[in-house]
Amino acid sequence: MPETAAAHAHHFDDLEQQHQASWLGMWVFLASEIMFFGGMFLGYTIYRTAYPQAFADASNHLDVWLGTVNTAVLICSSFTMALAVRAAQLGRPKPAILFLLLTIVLGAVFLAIKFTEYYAKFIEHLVPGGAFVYDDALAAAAEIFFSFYFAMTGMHALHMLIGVGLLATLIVKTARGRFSADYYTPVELIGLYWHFVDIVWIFLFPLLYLMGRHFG
Amino acid sequence: MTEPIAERRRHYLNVHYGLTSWLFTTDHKRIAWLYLVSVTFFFFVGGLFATLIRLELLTPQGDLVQAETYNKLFTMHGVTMIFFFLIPAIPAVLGNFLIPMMIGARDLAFPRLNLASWYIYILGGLFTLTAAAAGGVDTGWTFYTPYSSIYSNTHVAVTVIGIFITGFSSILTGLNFIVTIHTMRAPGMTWFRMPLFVWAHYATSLIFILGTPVIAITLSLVALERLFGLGIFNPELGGDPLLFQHLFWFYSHPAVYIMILPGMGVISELITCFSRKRIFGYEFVAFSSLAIAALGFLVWGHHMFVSGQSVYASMIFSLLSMLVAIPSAVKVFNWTATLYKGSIAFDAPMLYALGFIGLFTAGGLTGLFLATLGVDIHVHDTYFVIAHFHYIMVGSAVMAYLGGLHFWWPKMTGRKYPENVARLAAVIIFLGFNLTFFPQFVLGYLGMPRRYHIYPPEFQVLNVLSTAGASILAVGYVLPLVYLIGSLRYGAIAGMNPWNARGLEWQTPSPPPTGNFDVTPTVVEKAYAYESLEPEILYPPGGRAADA
Amino acid sequence: MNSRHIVSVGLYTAIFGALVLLTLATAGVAFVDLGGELNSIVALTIAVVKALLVILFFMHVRYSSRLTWVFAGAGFFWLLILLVLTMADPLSRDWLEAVIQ
Amino acid sequence: MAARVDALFYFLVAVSVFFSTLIFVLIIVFAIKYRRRSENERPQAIPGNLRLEVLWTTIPLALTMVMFVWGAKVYFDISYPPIDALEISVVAKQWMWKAQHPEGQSEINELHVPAQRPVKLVMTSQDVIHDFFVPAFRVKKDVLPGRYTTVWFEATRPGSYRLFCAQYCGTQHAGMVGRIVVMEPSEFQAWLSGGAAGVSMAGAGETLFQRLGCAACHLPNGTGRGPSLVGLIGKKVRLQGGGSVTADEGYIRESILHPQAKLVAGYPPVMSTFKGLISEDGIMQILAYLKSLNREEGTEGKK
Repeated sequence: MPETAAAHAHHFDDLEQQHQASWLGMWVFLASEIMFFGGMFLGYTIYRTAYPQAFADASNHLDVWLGTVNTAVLICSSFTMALAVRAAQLGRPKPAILFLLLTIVLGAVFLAIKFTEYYAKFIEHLVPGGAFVYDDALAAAAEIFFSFYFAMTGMHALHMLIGVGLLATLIVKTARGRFSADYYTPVELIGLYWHFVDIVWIFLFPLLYLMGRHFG
Repeated sequence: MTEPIAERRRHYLNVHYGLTSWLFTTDHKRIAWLYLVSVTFFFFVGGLFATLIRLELLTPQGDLVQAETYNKLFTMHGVTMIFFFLIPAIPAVLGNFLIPMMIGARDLAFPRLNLASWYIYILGGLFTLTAAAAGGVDTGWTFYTPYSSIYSNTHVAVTVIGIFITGFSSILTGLNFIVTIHTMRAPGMTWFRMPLFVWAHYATSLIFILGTPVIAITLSLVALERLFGLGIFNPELGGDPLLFQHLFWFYSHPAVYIMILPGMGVISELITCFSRKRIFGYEFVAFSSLAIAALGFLVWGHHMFVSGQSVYASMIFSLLSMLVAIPSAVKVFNWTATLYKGSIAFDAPMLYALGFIGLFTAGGLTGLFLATLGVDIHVHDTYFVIAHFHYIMVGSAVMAYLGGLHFWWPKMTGRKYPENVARLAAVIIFLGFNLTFFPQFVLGYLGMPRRYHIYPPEFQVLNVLSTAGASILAVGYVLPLVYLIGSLRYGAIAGMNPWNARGLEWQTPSPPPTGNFDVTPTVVEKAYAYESLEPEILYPPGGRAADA
Repeated sequence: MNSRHIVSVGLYTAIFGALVLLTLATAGVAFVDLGGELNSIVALTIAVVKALLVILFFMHVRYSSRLTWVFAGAGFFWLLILLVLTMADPLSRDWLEAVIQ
Repeated sequence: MAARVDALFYFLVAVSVFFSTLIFVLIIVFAIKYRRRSENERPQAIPGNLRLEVLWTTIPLALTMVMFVWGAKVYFDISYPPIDALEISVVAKQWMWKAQHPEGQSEINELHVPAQRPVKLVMTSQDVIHDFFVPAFRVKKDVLPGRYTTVWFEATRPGSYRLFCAQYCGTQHAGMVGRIVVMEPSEFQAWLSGGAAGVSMAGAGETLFQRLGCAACHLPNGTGRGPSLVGLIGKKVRLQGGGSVTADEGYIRESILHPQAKLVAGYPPVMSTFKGLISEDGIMQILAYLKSLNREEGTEGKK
């Protein structure tokens, strides 16, 4: 039997079947994730239709430059992730590790900027709940906006944190030589997950940061 | 009497012993047992709540429990029965055990994920049980805002976190089934040769993965609102009280099909086996499962006809709801036609199957009352609704679950259950069920609202009838618990194929070996080839291993 | 399922460049009042294009089997069902009053 | 209306009984006729029949479409209050029903209405979602916080009918019940004029309108800092930043509590919220007052 480092699990016929199953499984999971975020996108849509001015006004309280920078950071991280998968496909562990590290760093930068923004909102009393202060008669609907802001970006940040953790395990595994040009499925799948998180942000950015700018 | 041969043969039950061999198993058959034990536990916990509810309703006054206790009882009854019993029951027990075997695979695609699903389910269950033990929750299983998000003083957050966690167990199970069915079918097992049980589970899995995440995010938003003061559903801020209902029913209506579709899959297996006939209209039955799953996502607004939803949206939802009736009717007609010119035997599983068709017909037709706009206004949120969904979820889904459990019991354990007692239990359950829930249709039409622990005296006679039925039903449910456990020790050895059934799961020994098949079978014919004496399956050179 | 397609560094870089440009474009155009809901439409169109680029190239869907397309599409399609059928309610709530008057 | 709901209900019962009987009889006949007589029986396979499949797809489809159209018609009429209906305000709260008549009488957990006259209830909730359900009239409607919903009925016979809260609303949900007392029109008039009715709703609303200082800005001739409210209810209003909205009860309520949410075009955003300063009953009274202004304007216009 041609035993390599990449032996397939006993219940599969071969490595190809195992790879197909994992690939499909990840896509099914991502379809599920779309619906998870979808519930919040629906709520956002309903309230933005009901309170367009309050949403525009509240949106202008976000820092559009930090938002844009963060979008760019996340796109860079998707790029490095794609290159990491490519290195893994070609069976080159060293560049793979490098690109995975870069992806983690970019992810960390994103989270750092995000938490700076959260902190600023905390100082400005824009966190919903008892301490919410909004010096405008639009306060009520603005509080709804910030509820969505924190719920959506919070869930997104949580996904980022999980992603960073997964990437760290990939680095360890790559360094230990677990992957080869024949078997790199985990790198590929976590790459899919990372790109998905990027896509969520691609929609959050205009919906949260940009919708009211032309009034400002 | 006990033949030692079966004991000597290695199978999935005797390959390892000890608690850890169960808690760390990745064998789908053993995981099915983990689920079987846990859902049985939750079924009897939920049943206990139901017993107390029915006892309280014997009299119009609230003389057994206080109002707040009663409200917690029906909430906990709904939460346990729906999220911890009905949703996992058939898929996670029978589906887990059978899907790999039915398609000729050695396991599910992701065995460790499968085990993780069970642990996640248990973790969610612990959260919810903790909430129950700490004083319970009183929002109703529907958790309508703003009552759940602002006004209730009970343990809402812990409960919804429990449901949130359990939701991931559903998603992962669905994911596992979909991938397994797509990638792990044995040679020759084309889509149109698959048993309808597998089709039904495929449709169910689609609902798992596309619906469950919506309830997960919705309930976590309610938890965030309670814990951190987020204001997403808060009407004080201008929050729309109907938003929660839309999100909730987007999942919770399809969830009804999560409960009933796998049951329909079971019934297709039982009807064919005990009438020795191919299923009438295989393609129609298969596609009706997918149609029910897909249409099921388009009809949630019929829970909101009196909620203040737009009249026009209600009309769209009513029209779409009517359409779900069609694939359901198609199934019933095809099952009935399968009986025609068959060779019908009345073993206990068949009694459950025939009972299922009757109760599902009644439950489905009364569903039309609720989809019809003008009538729903009157019967909405009354006992008519309670009766209707118990006909579907208990009358149909639980009957199918019990029928399936009896049918595959010999495969799971290698033992037979006592046939006559089982037939008696099936009849008791059928009669008890109808006595419990039929009076509730009348109560609802007369106007008795649901979730009332005190009620006007004119409703008492029907409530007493219902409680009397419930006590019969309770006996019917305890009986199988006793004799099935007993059969583990005293049951007769079953043999490979005690029912002379078709389907790959019957072509491997009972209980099956760890990898299900000693040699991967090659399928050469459609499902349910009951007209031939022996099933036709090709095995590659080397042949199949001798069975017990 | 997915072919073991290896995308060239050049193509990845081009996609990356396009994504950055689109990000700058969407941020820039947001400050211009296009009138009515046009701002939202432009912003969302750009977001959809960006998402498609990521899905097709970074996530290799362009080189993958039809089944991958189906499941990638199913998530978005179901999201559309959720959005459209729910929005049908608040958007038509006032119609009845309009008919009465 | 109740008779129309019942007619539809009995149609559904008839369809259900027919199909249940059909299925039950078929199952029983097949089960007996084709019972297994020997262990070696191997019946012929019948893979299916396209004609039958088409038949039992189209017949249920046709029947359900009848149900849909018929049901939608009834629902539509239940949702449309007649214009000449007697209007009564209802405020629900945990766990009681408060009703106020235009003439000023208010009642708790009881509602007196005349027979043979359409009655329209405008309802809102102070806390959670409730539901106004009178089984005898076949009407039911959720009562929502932050929104107005309406329900209407026309009682045919005098008597006392049960009122239930049908949407679970907390601990004493089952105690949130009451009765609808239907009286002969003449008796109802007597009931209205008897007792210490005092001020009419519109009158109470006018007092509030003055006391809260609304009148200072909302001058009737439109020259004030706020728009004139005379003849406003039911009109289309142009909004700041484009778009328009029908000034219904919900819009007025929103404008009192969240004044800047939908500003009328041409007026500065200077009004502050009256949240906490006015109760749901108070808003209902203001609404009654504004509606009375509508009527006055209407009669003046005719003159």
